Amino acid sequence: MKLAVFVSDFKLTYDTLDRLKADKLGIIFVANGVYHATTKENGEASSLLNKTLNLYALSEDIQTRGMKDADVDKRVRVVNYSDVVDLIFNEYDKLAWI
Amino acid sequence: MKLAVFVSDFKLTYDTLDRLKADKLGIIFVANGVYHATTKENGEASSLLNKTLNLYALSEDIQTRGMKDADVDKRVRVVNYSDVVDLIFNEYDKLAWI
Amino acid sequence: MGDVKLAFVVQKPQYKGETSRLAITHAIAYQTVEILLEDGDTVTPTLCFVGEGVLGLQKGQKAMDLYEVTSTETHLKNCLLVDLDVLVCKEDLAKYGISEDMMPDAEDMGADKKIKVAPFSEIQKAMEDAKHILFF
Amino acid sequence: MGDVKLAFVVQKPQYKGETSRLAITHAIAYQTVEILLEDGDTVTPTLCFVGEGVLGLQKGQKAMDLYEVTSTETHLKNCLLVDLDVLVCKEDLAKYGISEDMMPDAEDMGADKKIKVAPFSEIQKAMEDAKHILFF
Amino acid sequence: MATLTVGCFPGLIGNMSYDFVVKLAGAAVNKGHKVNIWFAGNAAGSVKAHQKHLKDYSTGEKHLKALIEKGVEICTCEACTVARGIQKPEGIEKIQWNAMHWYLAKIHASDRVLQIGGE
Amino acid sequence: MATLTVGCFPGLIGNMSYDFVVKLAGAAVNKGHKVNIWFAGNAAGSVKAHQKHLKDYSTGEKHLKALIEKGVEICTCEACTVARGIQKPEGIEKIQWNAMHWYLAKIHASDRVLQIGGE
Repeated sequence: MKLAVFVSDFKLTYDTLDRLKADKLGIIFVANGVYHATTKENGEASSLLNKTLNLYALSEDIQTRGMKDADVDKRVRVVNYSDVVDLIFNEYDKLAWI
Repeated sequence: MKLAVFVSDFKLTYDTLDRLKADKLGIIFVANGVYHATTKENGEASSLLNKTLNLYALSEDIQTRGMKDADVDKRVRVVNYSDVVDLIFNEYDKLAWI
Repeated sequence: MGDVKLAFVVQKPQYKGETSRLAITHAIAYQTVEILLEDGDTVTPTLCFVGEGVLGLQKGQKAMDLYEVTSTETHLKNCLLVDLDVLVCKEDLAKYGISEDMMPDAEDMGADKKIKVAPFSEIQKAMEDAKHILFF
Repeated sequence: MGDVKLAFVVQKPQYKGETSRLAITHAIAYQTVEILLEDGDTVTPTLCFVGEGVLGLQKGQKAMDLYEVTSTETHLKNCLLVDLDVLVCKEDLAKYGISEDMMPDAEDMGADKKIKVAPFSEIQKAMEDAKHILFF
Repeated sequence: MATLTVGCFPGLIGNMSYDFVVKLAGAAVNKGHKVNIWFAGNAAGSVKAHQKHLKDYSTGEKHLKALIEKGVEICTCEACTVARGIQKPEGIEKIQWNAMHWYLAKIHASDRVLQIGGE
Repeated sequence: MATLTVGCFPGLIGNMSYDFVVKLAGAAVNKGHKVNIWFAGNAAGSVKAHQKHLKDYSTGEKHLKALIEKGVEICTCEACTVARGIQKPEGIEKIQWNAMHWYLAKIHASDRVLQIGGE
C-alpha cells in the first residue's frame, strides 16, 4: 500500500508509526508535528526523519509558529495545502492521522 | 512546600514531575493515571512509584477500568473521593494536575 | 461498488478522550449503513486495538455504576453481538501484562464471536486489505 | 489578605490545545481583578514556561495572517505590556535549540519588561514562593 | 471548613477529568467545605442547558444543578463560551458568566486551588 | 475529480486540527474535488450557530457556511451534538444531522478518507 501518515504532534505517545510498513510511506508534518522538521532535541533531529525519504511539512503551520521554511531540515519538502491535496489524491492511496 | 501532584495520564509527554522538588511530595493517580499503580510495562512498574513514599490511587477510577483494588502495587494507598478531599486540605498545601 | 473493507485502528486509550470510544460506536454503525447504500453495497470494518489502545479493554468495568456512562466493556460486547471482527494486538497485551482471559466476551448475550488476540502482523494485514484506514 | 502570589506553569505546547494559550490570557487578567477584590488585595502571577511549553514562543508568528487567530507572540507581548513576570526555562530552550533572541519583546509597544530566561531552579523557587501553583 | 477553587478546562465528554471535578466538588461540599468551579476552554461548552443524557456520554447539567443547590459557585468564561456560539440565555440557570478575573478573585480567597488543564 | 471524506473529532478551538480540516477542504474543493466532512466528539459542538468570532479563538461558522456554498457536504453526529445540549434548530443551517452510519456511507463512495481523532 501507498500510505501517507499525517503527524500532528511533536511528542508522541504512540509507537504505531515505528511498526507500520508500507510499500510507499509518506510522512506529512502538520500542526505541532512540524517541529519534527524544524527542531532538534539535544542536537538530534527527530528519528522520524529516518523513516522514509518521502517527508513533507506544511508551510502554513511552520510560519504560524514563527519559523521559516529555511528552518526546515533539508530532507523535508515544504508544501502548502494545495500540495497536500495533490499528495493525497496522486501519490498515496491510504491516509492515517496520528 | 507540601505538594500533591495529580497524575491523570499513563504515558506522559512531560518531565516536569521528574524535576519538581517538594519537602513533602504526594502523587495521586486518577483517571488513566491509575495504570501507573496497576500495570507493569514489560514487567517493570512505573518509575513514578519510586518518586515518593506518598502514593495514592483513586478507587473509583481503578474500578471503572475493570481492575480491582487488589491489582494495585503494594506501595500505593487506594483512596476514594472523600479521602482525596482530606488529603487536599489536611496533608498538602499546594496542588498540581499534570 | 460492493463491499468496502475498512481498518479501524485504535491507538489511544479508553477513558481519556472520546476518540477511542467513538471508534467502537462508529464500527458498530456498519450494521445500519445499508439504509444509505445501494442494494448489494456494504461496509466491513475490522476493529483493531494497538499500543495504549489495548488498555481499557478488561472485563468487570464499573463505569456505569460509578460515573453513569456506558463502559467500554459494554461497547465491546455490542461489537461481538453484531459480529464485528475485533483484533487486539498480542505484543501490546503482553507488554502490559494483560492476559486473554481478562478481556470480555459476550457469551451471556448469545454471541459466538470472540475478541481475537492477534500479532501486529495480522493487524498490518488488515490495514493492507482495507480500502481505507482510520486511526483513532 | 493582601497580595496572593501564584505560579502559572505552562508545560503543554502552544497551538495544540487551548490550555497553554489560556494560561497566558488568565495571567493577563490579574490586571483587572481588583474590581472583584477588597481594597489592598492583589493577585500576582508569575508565568513560567517549561518542557514543551517553551515551544511556540518564537517571534514572527503568522497565526493571524494564516488562521485568523491571535498568535501566542501577541499574547506574550501583552503580558510584557501589563508588566507580568515571564520566566522561560533555560535548560529547555537549550534542549530545543531556541536562543534568547528568537523570542519576542514588546519594545515597539513601549514595554520595558522582557521575557526572562531562567534556570529551572528559579522556576522551582517561583513555585515555592507562590501560595498556589497552576499547571497548564 | 475551608475553600477549594477548581479550574476546569477539559470538555464535558470523553475525557473523564470533567467527571472528576464534579465528583470531587460533591465530596468536598459533603464534608462542609466551600467549593468554586471555573470553566474555560472546552469545559465552557458544558454550560449549555438541555443536555440530553444519553448513556454513552457523560452529562454535566444535572450534576452542576445539584452542586449549585449545595452552595457551590460555578462560573464560565464568557469569551470561551460565546466563541462556541452559546449565549447566556441558553445556559444552565444560576451558572455565572464572567471574565477570567473571576477565577483569580476566587483563588485570592481560597485555601486550595486545583487547576486542571484541558485536552 | 475525486472524493475525499474527512472525519473530524477535535474541538473547534485551541487544537488547530479543526482549522486544518477547514483549510484542507477548501483547497480540495478549489481543485474541483468533492469533499464530505463528518463531525463527531468535540467537533460536534462546533455546529452551533451564532458563534462570536473573537480574535483569540478559532471560529467555524463562517468557514463551514462558505464550504457548504461550494458544495461540501457537512454532517454532525446527532448523538454527540444533543449530548452537548445543542438541538437541531440551534445549529448552523444546511449542516446535516445524522447517525454514525452517514460517515460510513460517505466513506463507501470515497476515493480517500482522512480520519482525524480528537483530543
